[in-house]
Amino acid sequence: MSKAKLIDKEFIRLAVTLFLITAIVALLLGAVNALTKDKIAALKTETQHEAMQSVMPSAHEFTDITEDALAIEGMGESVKTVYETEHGFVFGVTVKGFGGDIEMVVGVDDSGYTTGAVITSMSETAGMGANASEESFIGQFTWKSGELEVIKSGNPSDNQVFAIAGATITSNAVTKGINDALRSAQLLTR
Amino acid sequence: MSYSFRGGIHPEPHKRETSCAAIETLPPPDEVVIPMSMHIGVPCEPIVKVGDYVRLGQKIGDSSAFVSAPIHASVSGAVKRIAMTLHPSGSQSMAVFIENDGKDELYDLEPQDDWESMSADALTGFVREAGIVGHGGAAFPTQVKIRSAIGKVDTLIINGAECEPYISSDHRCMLENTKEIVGGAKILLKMFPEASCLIAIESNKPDAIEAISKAIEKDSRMQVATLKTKYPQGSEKQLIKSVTGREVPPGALPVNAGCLVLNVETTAAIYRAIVQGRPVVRRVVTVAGSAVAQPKNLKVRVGTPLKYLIEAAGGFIEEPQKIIMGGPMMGLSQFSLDVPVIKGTNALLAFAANEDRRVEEPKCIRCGRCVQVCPMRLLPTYMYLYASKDNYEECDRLHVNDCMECGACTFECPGSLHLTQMFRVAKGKVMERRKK
Amino acid sequence: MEKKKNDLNLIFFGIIDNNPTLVQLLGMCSTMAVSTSLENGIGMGLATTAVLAGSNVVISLLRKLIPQRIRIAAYVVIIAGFVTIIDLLMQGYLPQLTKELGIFIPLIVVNCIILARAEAFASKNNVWRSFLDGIGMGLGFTLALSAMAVVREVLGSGALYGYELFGDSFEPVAILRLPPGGFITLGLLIAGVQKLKSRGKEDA
Amino acid sequence: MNNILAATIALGSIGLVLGILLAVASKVLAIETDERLEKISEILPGANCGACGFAGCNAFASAVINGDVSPSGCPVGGEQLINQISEILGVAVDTRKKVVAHVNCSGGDAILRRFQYVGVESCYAAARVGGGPTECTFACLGFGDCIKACGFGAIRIERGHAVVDREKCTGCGLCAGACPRKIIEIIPEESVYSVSCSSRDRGNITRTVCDYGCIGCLLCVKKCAHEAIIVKDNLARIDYSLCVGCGDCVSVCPRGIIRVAKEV
Amino acid sequence: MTFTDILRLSLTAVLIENFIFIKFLGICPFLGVSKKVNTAAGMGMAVVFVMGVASACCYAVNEFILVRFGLEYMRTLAFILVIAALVQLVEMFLQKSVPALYQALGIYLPLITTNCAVLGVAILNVENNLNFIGSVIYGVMAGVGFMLAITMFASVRERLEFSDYPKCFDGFPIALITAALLSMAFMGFQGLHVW
Amino acid sequence: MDKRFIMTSSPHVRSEDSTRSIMLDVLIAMLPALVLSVYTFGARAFMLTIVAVCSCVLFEYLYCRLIKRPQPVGDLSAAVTGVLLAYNLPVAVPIWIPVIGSFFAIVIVKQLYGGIGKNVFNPALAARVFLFLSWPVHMSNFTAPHSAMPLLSRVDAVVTATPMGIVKAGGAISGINLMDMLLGNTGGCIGETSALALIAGGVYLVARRVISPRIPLTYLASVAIVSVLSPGAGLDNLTWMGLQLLGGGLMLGAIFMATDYTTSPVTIGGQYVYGIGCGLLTIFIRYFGAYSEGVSFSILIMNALVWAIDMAFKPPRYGTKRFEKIENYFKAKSKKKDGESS
Ligand SMILES: Cc1cc2nc3c(=O)[nH]c(=O)nc-3n(C[C@H](O)[C@H](O)[C@H](O)COP(=O)(O)O)c2cc1C
Ligand SMILES: Cc1cc2nc3c(=O)[nH]c(=O)nc-3n(C[C@H](O)[C@H](O)[C@H](O)COP(=O)(O)O)c2cc1C
Ligand SMILES: Cc1cc2nc3c(=O)[nH]c(=O)nc-3n(C[C@H](O)[C@H](O)[C@H](O)COP(=O)(O)O)c2cc1C
Ligand SMILES: Cc1cc2nc3c(=O)[nH]c(=O)nc-3n(C[C@H](O)[C@H](O)[C@H](O)CO)c2cc1C
Ligand code: SF4
Ligand code: SF4
Ligand code: SF4
Ligand code: SF4
Ligand code: FES
Repeated sequence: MSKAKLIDKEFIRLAVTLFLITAIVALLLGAVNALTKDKIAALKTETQHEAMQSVMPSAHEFTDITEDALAIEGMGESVKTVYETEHGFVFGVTVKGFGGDIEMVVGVDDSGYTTGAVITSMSETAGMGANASEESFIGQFTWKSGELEVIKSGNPSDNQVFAIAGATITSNAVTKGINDALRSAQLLTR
Repeated sequence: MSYSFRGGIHPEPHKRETSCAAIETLPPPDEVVIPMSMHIGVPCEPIVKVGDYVRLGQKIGDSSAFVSAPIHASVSGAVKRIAMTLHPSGSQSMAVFIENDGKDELYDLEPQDDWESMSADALTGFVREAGIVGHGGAAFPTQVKIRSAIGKVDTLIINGAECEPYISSDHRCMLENTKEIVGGAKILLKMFPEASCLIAIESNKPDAIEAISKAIEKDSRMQVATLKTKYPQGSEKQLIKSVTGREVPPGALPVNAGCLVLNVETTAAIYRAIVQGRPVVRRVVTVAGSAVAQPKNLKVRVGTPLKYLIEAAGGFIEEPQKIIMGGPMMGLSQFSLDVPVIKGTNALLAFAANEDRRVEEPKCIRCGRCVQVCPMRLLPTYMYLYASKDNYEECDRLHVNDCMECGACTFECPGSLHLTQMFRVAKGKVMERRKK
Repeated sequence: MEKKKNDLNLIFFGIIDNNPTLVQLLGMCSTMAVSTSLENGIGMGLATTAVLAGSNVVISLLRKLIPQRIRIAAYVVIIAGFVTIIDLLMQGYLPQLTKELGIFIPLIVVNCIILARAEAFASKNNVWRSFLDGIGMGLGFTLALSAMAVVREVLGSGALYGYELFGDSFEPVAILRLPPGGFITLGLLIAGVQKLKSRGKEDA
Repeated sequence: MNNILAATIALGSIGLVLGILLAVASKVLAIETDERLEKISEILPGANCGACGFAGCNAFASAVINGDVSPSGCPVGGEQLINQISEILGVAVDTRKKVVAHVNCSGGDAILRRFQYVGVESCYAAARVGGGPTECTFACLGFGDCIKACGFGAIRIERGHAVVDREKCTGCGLCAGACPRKIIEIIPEESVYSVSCSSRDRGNITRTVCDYGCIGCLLCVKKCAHEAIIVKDNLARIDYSLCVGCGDCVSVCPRGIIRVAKEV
Repeated sequence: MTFTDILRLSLTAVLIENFIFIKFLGICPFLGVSKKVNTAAGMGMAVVFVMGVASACCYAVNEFILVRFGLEYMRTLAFILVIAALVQLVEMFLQKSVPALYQALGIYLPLITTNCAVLGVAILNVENNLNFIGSVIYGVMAGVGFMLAITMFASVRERLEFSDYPKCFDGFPIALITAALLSMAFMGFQGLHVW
Repeated sequence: MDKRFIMTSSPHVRSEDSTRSIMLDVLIAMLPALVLSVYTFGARAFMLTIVAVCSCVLFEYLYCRLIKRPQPVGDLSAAVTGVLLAYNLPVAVPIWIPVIGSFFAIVIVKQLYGGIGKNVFNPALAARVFLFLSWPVHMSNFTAPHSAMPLLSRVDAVVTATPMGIVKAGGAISGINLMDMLLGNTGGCIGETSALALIAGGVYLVARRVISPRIPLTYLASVAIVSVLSPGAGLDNLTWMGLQLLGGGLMLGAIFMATDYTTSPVTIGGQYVYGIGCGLLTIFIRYFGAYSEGVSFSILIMNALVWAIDMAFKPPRYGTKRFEKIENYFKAKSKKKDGESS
């Protein structure tokens, strides 16, 4: 087949049509993106703020001190972000759960007590690890301090929490995250 | 150590009642019905006419086809009728009806006293003239079998396994006709000078083993092989495997494994034909089964309707449900007692109870027993599934045609499936497919 | 008038007779993946409906202009465009739902229903009919998703549209929220539809 | 605005490049294909959904062309598609006269049984046990091997013997091949009368075992003005090339087996 | 990429997050082309191949065009375009140059364009921040997981022909129930931790 | 009365065994485990077993009535499923658990596929996994031996670690006693704790020729070999192997569940491969999985491969060379031996 024949009318029609369609669609998308971009970004910070607010309802101002904080020796390894507030710190923590990463936000006040914790994202098994976000489990992590421990039965002491039945791995992971936050808060207040 | 093969089953033998009882001779009936098809191969044409007088042993039917065996009168008397009649196979077949004059006028062949100096070919000719067919069940013309084996065989196996339950006719023959069996074997060894002869007997017949061993003591070319007692030890391929370790390739014949297998009574028949000049007109039949009053072994004339055998065995003690010609594993069920004994008939059974455990709805539970017991190493449960979906291509791929219809799988099946029958169907359909 | 009525029937055709999920058996992945709750199901269903209607309309408009040989590529681009628009809008206005549906929003592109309708219907029919077909098929998809989601949410979480239905004594069948639950529910649902259809046939 | 421009250009050029690539490829790599294949592929839904059991529409199309599957195999396309495909394939409009299957047995439950058969539930299998349980060895066994063979659901068992539904029957003859007793005959659909018996037994035997069977009495032969009936081997047969459908024979048959086939 | 990383990625893709049984990607061909083991295996092979190549191409497009120009939001469009063209190119190429391979794989290729699994793997690669090698490994291994699932499933489906289910379960329903049971068995691989 | 004879194709006799007699044997073989279980866990174990058996039988009966199939209840296979399902439950589960499990096992897994012989997956095991995935809390609520359980009322979480659970959690190995595990004096499901009782049942089944020892032995052997070669938890090789063999549902699975006729291969070679496959998968899941038990999952996965295995390991065709060669080799060898000994 000769080169000359290769580039014929049909050929141009194909290439150009595809180009036109793609370009027009891209143009439109660019426009839509321009419209929604800010909104999405705003939404992102808003959700984040909401989560932080919910673990430390008394606070109003959150300052990002992640960079400085993470430079401190002995910071909990799972701590990813740190915000300072008027009453303490809010940590963004990511731990390895059963089915993947568990992301949570944990508040610790100046006296070294947790003010609350929420799970913002996880991929644990429904009916098992996924129950971690239920109040009956995550609620246990309010007003705790020191090094926390998971138990399966018996009477919990102050620094003990009940495991989720059938999901010890998840329970341990969440507890590890909280412990990391508590330890980091200690370092920061010192 | 006794010889064996993989697979097989151990059915209840039911041989005790008959194996100790000496063979009784049943007087010929007033009329015999001699079908012109008593062997595998081409049926014979009658060579007598209605009204002819025939003598005992006179040839009354023959065929020019290679795979065939002539047929002889089993009584003396007048030919009354030549007509289609019911054959044990269930189909209609030509038969010669002879009115017995009770005189048993002989029409013997010439005894061949000098057989030792005769050629194998000539001897085989006498085997044919005597109308010998396999007595082991399949009734294949023995002459054909011998002819095609000459020069190709190093092992001659005389089959005294008699592995089917209930039957003891071969067993009794081995005890009572020892001389004829060994004599027949000697004739065969003459025809196969380079072969040695093994007389294979299941371990549950110690008296037969002893009798035969004693009779062949001095012959270095003969030997008794004791087989493990299990079904289907007597089947050609399994027997060859047991005693020689050779497997007959798929679709091939025993000669391909260097063997010739003949039933003990077939061997005796060869002796009788050549040394005594007697064609096949009698045979020993075991009459047994739960509905039979006095189970026994009877020597009967070929062509005797079954009802005479039952009568001789004391009739029925219970209403029979099922009548079987042959063994319970391979035999054919019958719906009429008017059909005659033929050359291949080795037993007549009558069952009163539901001995084959028929159930309303057979169901495979995939227990795998059929696979474990199949002596041909087939996969009966899968073949059944495919066959029941009419997928004969897949059946062929699973080698359904290797199935010898021994019935071992069906015997074992706790789900009461009709496995063997399904394979019979499948084999037929596969052959039809291949022809296309 | 007659014709108009016919056209509107297209919608019911898609919802019932020719339901893309339960009858045509297309778009299985998202059906099973996102039907763990009614909210997700409806969200996904409507998003897909929007894409379906949009792409059907555009493809129908352009059906004479697109060369045969690259038609699939062209359709795919158009569909992808709509999907991205929906995706961006949802990210902006329904962040929680977007997170729940995750990767399955972009995957609307490859939902076989959409391409199938583009090929089988929009490329051969006028704009209005294509639009109705898109709406019908989309609603059919939504309906199937919702049906599944109701079963899975009620039994699997003891709730409907997020509202708790039963007291504490109800112990939800968690497996319904897991992948096996998706397969089972869809299997039983389609079996049910087939049963109904065959019964309808026998009656007739 | 910059961003939008970047988007347009970037994506546009991806589209352009791919478009060119595809265009070039389709030229360079072009190969001969069956014209019909392309045509059929074109009218197929193109969803490549796999619902037909083939790997995509093209695979289905080639299967149709090879005759491995009927055009109705695509569940998505509907009737219109089937017609279109048939058109492309040029499936000739059948000009032959329509034929249908007819079961030549009226016995069924009315035939005496020789024994109780137990075993594989198929005619083929039953026929091989003792020659079959029916006293008449030509009779329909009623296990329905023909039903299994018929792909159109045209056969059913009625009063113990098989009956063909002429509406559904396509005359493909598969049933006739499956019947072990070879009693299914393919006859012109317009033929109304048939001797629904296959027994070649002598009349006196037939009379004792079956209420219906043909006894070879020759009354119909004598009655037929068109010499369309002959009796051979004790069995009457209609020669359909001669039969004019007058129905004269019906009334003379003492066994009442020359009947309107549809009513049998 | 250490060996452990590769192992982890592979096991994740094949067993823990099996595309079919756990992630619900590629169900249409899974249900559609699993009536016979041979066809299923062919389809599986084709998917492995395409998913590997698509992972590589999409990685390139993402890295060198989308990220560079800040066009991440165009991901879906760009990827599907690349995949569609790719599949078509591969098909044409095979048909012309390696007819034997085309005979084996070719007929499955068109089906793959509209298979969630391929676009899914491309998107997941980006979401999981995999580098080039990681993307390709994940792509291939996810394909292997698909192949494993579909061939296993096909071998069970061949058996279903002999099962005796109510008529309304004919076809997809019984296949789906079977897939559910298989998926239950695969749940046993959840939380696998070999590394 | 009907005087006509019955005609069938040969053979005309059959062995005594029927589906029913086989299932009865299995039920008998499972008794020792039940007795020991009642001794260890109290009457609630018995009660749950009865509930499971009754509901299995009832569901089978109802389903077959509903779709107008001949009643299979008499073959006792549903009862076997019921017992095995109960054996796979912790003794503290609420009473509705076995009922729902029975429904899933009998209706969805077994009868939907056509009943006995037709199902692809092991009904009892599939039901166990179903229950575990649905109500993990109940299904991992194990009680210590001899902790008196109420017969009928609700049991709140009690939770003892099973031996396998302890190992998985890296817990105190000292709490594990192989003798206790042999006798069933540990936490676990109703029927799985006493290896001894299960082995006794297995021996009975083998002696009655209901099962062949091929699958159980290859299953156990492959677990044994891998575990003895790669011990863990600081134990010596043999103790670790003992722990793996006696712990969890392995004995129950290997003897009673991997051998289920319908869902295991019928070819001899296939049975070896199946046993080894189950063993390796079990060890794999136990070593690397999150869940301490691998038996149910591995058997279910192997269930899916049964036909493929059977077809791949068909016995060699009779009379083909390959087999003959091997056989002749052994024959020659054994002949040589015979010669030497005489
Ligand atoms: C399918 C499946 C899903 C699981 N999901 C989780 C989970 O989400 N979180 C978890 O901690 N463990 C999960 N597991 C692990 C087991 O439940 C494991 O036995 C448990 O974590 C041990 O805790 P236990 O000591 O409370 O039984 C899962 C196991 C399986 C088989
Ligand atoms: C067509 C045909 C040809 C045969 N040819 C021979 C033969 O040449 N030599 C031989 O020994 N047997 C021959 N046989 C007999 C078979 O090997 C076998 O002995 C016979 O079928 C009976 O075997 P059975 O009692 O094991 O069923 C032949 C059989 C058939 C059906
Ligand atoms: C399953 C089966 C079992 C058999 N059992 C015997 C038997 O016990 N005794 C016997 O002589 N022949 C038996 N035969 C027939 C033999 O295979 C073979 O045909 C016969 O021994 C050859 O000798 P013949 O031609 O003299 O009959 C059996 C055949 C089959 C297929
Ligand atoms: C040796 C043996 C083991 C069995 N094991 C099981 C089992 O593990 N689970 C089960 O549901 N049924 C079992 N059964 C009962 C029955 O075979 C089972 O329900 C079939 O799967 C039904 O098709 C067993 C039966 C036998 C004979
Ligand atoms: S012996 Fe019967 S029940 Fe067992 S596998 Fe074979 S056919 Fe099935
Ligand atoms: S009848 Fe056929 S399949 Fe059955 S055991 Fe005998 S040889 Fe094997
Ligand atoms: S098989 Fe063919 S000829 Fe026979 S009834 Fe059916 S359609 Fe008619
Ligand atoms: S017509 Fe033939 S195949 Fe049909 S039921 Fe009668 S005997 Fe059987
Ligand atoms: S919807 Fe996922 S492959 Fe069709």
